[in-house]
Amino acid sequence: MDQLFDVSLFNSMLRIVTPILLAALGGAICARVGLFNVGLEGLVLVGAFSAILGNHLLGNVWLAIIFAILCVMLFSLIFAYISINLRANVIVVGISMNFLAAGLTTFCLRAIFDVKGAYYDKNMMGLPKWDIPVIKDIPVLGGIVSGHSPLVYLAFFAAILMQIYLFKTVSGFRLRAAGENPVAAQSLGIPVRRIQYGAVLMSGVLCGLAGAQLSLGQVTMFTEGMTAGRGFIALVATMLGQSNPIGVVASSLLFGFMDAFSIRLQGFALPAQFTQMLPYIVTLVAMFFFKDRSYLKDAQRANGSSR
Amino acid sequence: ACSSGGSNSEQSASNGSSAEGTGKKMKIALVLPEEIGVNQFFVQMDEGFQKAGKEFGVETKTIQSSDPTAFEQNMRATVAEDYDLIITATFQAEDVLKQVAEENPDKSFAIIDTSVDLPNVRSVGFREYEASYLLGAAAGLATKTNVVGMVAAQDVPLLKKYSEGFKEGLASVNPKAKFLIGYVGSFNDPAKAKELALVQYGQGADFVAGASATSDLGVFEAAKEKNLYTSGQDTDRTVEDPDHVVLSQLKGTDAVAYETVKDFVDGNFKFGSTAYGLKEKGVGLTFVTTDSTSKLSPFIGEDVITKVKKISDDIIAGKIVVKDPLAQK
Amino acid sequence: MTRLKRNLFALLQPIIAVIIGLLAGAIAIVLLGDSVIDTYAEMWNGAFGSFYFLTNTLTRATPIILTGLGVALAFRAGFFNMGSTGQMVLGGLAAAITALYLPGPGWMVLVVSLVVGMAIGGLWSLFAGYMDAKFGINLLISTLLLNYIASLFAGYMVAFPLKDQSGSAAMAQTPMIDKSIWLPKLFSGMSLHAGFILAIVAAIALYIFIQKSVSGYEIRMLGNNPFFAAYGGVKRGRMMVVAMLTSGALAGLAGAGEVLGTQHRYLDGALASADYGWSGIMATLLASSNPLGTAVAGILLAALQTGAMGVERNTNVPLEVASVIQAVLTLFVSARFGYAFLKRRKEKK
Amino acid sequence: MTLLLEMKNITKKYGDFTANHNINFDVRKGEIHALVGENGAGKTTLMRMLYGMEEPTSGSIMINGKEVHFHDPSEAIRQGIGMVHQHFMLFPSFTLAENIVIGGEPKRSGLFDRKAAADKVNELGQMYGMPVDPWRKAGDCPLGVQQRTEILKVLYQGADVIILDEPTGVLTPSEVKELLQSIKRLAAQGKSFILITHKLHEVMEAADRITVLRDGVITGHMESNTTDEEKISRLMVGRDLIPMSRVANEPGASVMHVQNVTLAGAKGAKPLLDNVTLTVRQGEIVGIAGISGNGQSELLQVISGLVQPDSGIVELNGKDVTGDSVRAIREQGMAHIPEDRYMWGASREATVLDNGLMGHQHQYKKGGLIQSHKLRKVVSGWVERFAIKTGSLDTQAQFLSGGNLQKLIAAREFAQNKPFLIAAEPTRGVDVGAMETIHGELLAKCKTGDGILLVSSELTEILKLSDRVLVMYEGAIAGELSAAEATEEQISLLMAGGKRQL
Ligand SMILES: Nc1ncnc2c1ncn2[C@@H]1O[C@H](COP(=O)(O)OP(=O)(O)OP(=O)(O)O)[C@@H](O)[C@H]1O
Ligand SMILES: Nc1ncnc2c1ncn2[C@@H]1O[C@H](COP(=O)(O)OP(=O)(O)OP(=O)(O)O)[C@@H](O)[C@H]1O
Ligand SMILES: [Mg+2]
Ligand SMILES: [Mg+2]
Repeated sequence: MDQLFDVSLFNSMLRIVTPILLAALGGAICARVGLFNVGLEGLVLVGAFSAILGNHLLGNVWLAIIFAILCVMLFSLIFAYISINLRANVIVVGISMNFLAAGLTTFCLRAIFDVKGAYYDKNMMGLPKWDIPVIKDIPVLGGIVSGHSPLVYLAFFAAILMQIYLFKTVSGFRLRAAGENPVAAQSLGIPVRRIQYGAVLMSGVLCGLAGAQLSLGQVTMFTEGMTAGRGFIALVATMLGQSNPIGVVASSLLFGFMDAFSIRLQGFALPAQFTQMLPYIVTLVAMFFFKDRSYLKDAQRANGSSR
Repeated sequence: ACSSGGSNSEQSASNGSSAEGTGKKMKIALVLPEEIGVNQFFVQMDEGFQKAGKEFGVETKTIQSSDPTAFEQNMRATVAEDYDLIITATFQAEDVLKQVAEENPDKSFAIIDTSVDLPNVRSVGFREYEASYLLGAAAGLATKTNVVGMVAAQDVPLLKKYSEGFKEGLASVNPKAKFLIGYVGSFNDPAKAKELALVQYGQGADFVAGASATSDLGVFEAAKEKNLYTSGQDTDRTVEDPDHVVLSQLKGTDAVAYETVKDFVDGNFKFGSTAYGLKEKGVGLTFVTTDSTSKLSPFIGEDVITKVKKISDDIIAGKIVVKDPLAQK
Repeated sequence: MTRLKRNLFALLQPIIAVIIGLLAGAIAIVLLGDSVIDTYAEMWNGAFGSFYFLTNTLTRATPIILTGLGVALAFRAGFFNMGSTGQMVLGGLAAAITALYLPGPGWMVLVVSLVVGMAIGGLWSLFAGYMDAKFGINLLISTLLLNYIASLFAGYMVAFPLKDQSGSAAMAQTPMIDKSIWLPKLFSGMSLHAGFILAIVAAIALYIFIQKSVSGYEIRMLGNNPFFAAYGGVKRGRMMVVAMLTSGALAGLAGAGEVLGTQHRYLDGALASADYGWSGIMATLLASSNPLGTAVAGILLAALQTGAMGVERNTNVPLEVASVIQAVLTLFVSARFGYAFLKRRKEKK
Repeated sequence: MTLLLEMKNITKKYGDFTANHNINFDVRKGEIHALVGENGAGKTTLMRMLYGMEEPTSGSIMINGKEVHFHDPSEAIRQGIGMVHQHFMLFPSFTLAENIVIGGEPKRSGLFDRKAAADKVNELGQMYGMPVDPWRKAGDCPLGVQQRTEILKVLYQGADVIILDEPTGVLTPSEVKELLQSIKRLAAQGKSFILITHKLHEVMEAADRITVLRDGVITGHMESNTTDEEKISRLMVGRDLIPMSRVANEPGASVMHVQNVTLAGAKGAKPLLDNVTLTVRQGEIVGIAGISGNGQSELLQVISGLVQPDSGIVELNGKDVTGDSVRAIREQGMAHIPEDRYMWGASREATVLDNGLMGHQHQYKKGGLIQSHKLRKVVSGWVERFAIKTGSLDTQAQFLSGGNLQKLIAAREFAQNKPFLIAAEPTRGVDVGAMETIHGELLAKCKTGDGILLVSSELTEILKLSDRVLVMYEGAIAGELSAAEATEEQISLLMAGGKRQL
């Protein structure tokens, strides 16, 4: 059993969780303005690709991250425009965005790098691993917390920032207002659409970072469809965390832990399919404890007239 | 082209209709059951196919399929579009090929990487497990920690060709060695593959073989990061990082695709099945059966190579019989 | 305003959308330096160019329509069922097992297999519904998670206990189902099978059920406003059972139809990799959960996919680009052009 | 008195439909200007233009003699115009303070200073005599508090002209009194009010001037001291209303009986229903008065089967129906006009026809299908009889004005023809003409020997219709008064938790 629970398990959990957490935060901010973003998977994929492309073109990981952010923001504008201005069903738009991202990245891989399947350059530098000065020398904690890519720390920092933003600042307050009751917000002259755009762009930034962590932090390469469902897990984390940044951190950590754990469990008698199932089952079980009886509340919000 | 006058186009038209087949450019299709990007193996096959097309002046067309139903429709469509030869590949193509080839007995088909027993199908299979055996033996001889790992794509029968042969080879030279295997659950999730490799490293492995298609890149990165040794599949992957990717199991799908086109153009095309193993040089291992442009890693060392070469000879001579993991018990 | 005129206005919206979608796709093609006309011509040919291709399109539409109908009913009842993929996978697997191991005359085994596929798909879906009703577990999350669990479970079943031991035995798949149990093909030499008829019948039946029946009425009202439904004596629990069971059963039928009509065995990943579930959800949402509309939208989406395959086969435009065009088209088809304009029209008599 | 605000020749068209035609309307500093008219007359539309939510088709708006054009409510707010909407515009999960300061949040070092917001709200409440608990969630507050919050919000925004669109619809008499006093006080301090209401006695009590709208045009304009309620209602409806009166019936056997019903509240809180016992007999109307939030809603939910009581029994036509499903109870003989027409009474997206079917669905069932021809005929009949203004039977309910939807719901439940009817706030937000129709139907039903349980926050309604009046306070029946002894004072006293005095 000590083979199962060791420092590297938690260390690996933090790595695994980062892209999911970043994307889930992006999902949360969209959910907060009333846009349910099923397109996270696609946004992260575009982020992963453009991070590699940026690195290839600009030769600098930091510029590459900025490049990825810009690309995903641009991409998320499509989502915003079609669902906000053209009032299409957000879920259809999200699903289409996933298809679009898959096609687009594969095509660009071919058109720009002239390869199929994967782009890999052994000379390309990924994100550095940061050793945190004092912490790295603390026995167990150091092994877990230190030595990750900066985006790992940024993800958790972003969650805290977002928590503060949403619940402590005026602008975050108005953002929540726009999502809670858009008609009322509109009637107060709060620019609901502009806020929605802002949220979608913000989720673009976060998904760009998520993609960059995946393709420059965890590995240094791009392969087709390398998000492998992480965007959907992020969606689950968003909902399980009830769009609260801290809740999203908790649910992402739960999933990341179970995923890291299931990898370790593979050596033990269970068939791989069952160990791979574990994170999903545990997430499902977790919902018994973090349920929100939302259907009545949603219905009340949709139908109540208060007179 | 439009302005080049009527006589010209008239000529080519009459040419086409008069000389049934002889003057017409041959059309060959490679219909793949998946998207090329999913597997390095398809990329390699496509390269051999395209190369042959250029060299022998035939019109080639590679068609990818997004899913099994799309594959069936593509196969049927290529029949309808009257290709002279339709090549396909892998076990996934078997069902559809059987049906389509039976329904079109006067069309020519070829399948790579498995065998379909029909009079109008040429099949070329591989005995990868022989090469896996060599790889396993090399790993068993080279390991210092007596722990050896493998990261495979999925826990499906197909990949037993790699894992079982490897295990057998490993046990044959180093019965004490512990064998670890991890499954990614996907063919293109390098990040997860890397985590798996890191876990095996944590469990003491000093050699982790990659058998997870595109995800292998993640294994290679883990190797680079932790100074592990690893191996690749299909082509000589040692060139990518000779210090860590120390061996590569080879499978000549490009050569087979090339040969298939060549034989067809030359008129040497024969139906029936062949299986390529070590003996036929259809599969192999770098440094053992084939030279590599990269330098041999000291982790493996000449000694090991000599021993494995011996094993290879024994297999070719039939002294060692590697069990086909897919054969019925 | 006359009814005819109103209907024409309703038609106008998707037509404008398709036109804009095609224009957007055209820009994509031009940017890639290919011929717009040729590409679209191949797309059309691949989808509807001949009777053969038309049947191809309809074959592909079959599972999309069925999963789409399934979610349509659940959506109408206000249950966001995202689990059609998992329900389809288990339905397909169950149908395959029945077809393989149930003795008896072919036609009977076929019918039983379809029914078992529906039952298992329905129960899997109902399980999510039960957890929602009983424990307040958000249906949207649970169905998403159950997809993974179902796919992995089915993967295990065919990689181990049910694995095909015949032939090369290399694939994670069940053995081939006996020919006598296959869903009959509608035209010889073409892929279209009787599943399509089932899908169309299901669309019409579901339309009548939702629009004309009392239970359908109750389901609609429940989806619109659960308080109103409760007030009027509609039992949410009962309706949830009906809606989720039917919804999953239709997805299960989609899986069973693919297994018995197209693949003739359960092949690991075959049902999930084609994204029928997502396409079905999209078809439903495009049609605002109207069953007949879902069928039309399903055929449209299938046509986009088979059209893309035609483009891949016959032009230099690669599959990826075809899928880009497909995505762009769907994006714009979903958009509400002239929404404000149309809305005002509808509102004031 | 200076002219503060002037709307000149305002016309608003929706397609071919003219909602406002050539309207001239002005507000002076420090006055209360009442705007009255039937449902759908165009009052809200006119105000929405003033508040920047709609733009006039033609005409102009002047403030202090300068022409203004609003494209957005925030511009109107900046010009000192505030509006309390007919349907509340609150954020249920936010606190009252947050709801009030939104748009002008106090900040400290860049962050939202909630403490300061609460202080300001307290201060504002003190100043205007409308205290609220700033830390409570809006969604948890009674409607009266929500209403107050809406007004405080407008005051917080610094409005000089305050539009109140039907502010008293959900308030209890004492709350109404308080509200009217507050606005009079504020008017005296120099604020101007536009007051939209269907309750003419409120108009008479508070307004300085009155403008009457009918079908989008102004039909009258007067000083309040030169007119009376009848005159106004004639201008509104275009005819005289016949005053109706109740003829007392001899009540028969019990149709509905509630015995010792108790319903627990949240942990630690008082029970929602506290040992309630009451009976409704054939041919009588029992009125339940009380400040909203004192258990009336819960009582109705228990009787109609939506909620199971923790103890006690409910009998309908002599049969114990406790724990039965809503459907079983309805079939046993209950019809129900719910208190909130949008939440309980209708589906906004569904058509008039579908809304009419609810509760009748099993009567119009044949072979599992709906007999829509039969249904269509019946619903058309209701539309005619109750003069429901709707485009067609296939119009979505959300496009009906609230009053018309209310008539549809009432018609549907009258048509159930059940021996027992719950009528909760049956005329809320309904104009005087429609109110007359619904009251007439209630009395007629009672005359045929059916029992009616009437719940209303409108005391005049209770007094006008009931044979007996029960008052609820904190989940319990605080007292019972016969028609003869029930007076507004008596009831108000009981409602406020006082003891019955004879
Ligand atoms: N957005 C709109 N589009 C079309 N017609 C509208 C719109 N808004 C209002 N109307 C029409 O304008 C008329 C006046 O509506 P308004 O809301 O001003 O009535 P009201 O006097 O406030 O009625 P009530 O007493 O019911 O509140 C309505 O009958 C309606 O038909
Ligand atoms: N978007 C719209 N399109 C068409 N008509 C509308 C629209 N919005 C409101 N209306 C109309 O405006 C009128 C008044 O609407 P509103 O919502 O103000 O009703 P209400 O004030 O609740 O009615 P009541 O005073 O009877 O309670 C209705 O006749 C309704 O049909
Ligand atoms: Mg109004
Ligand atoms: Mg009104």
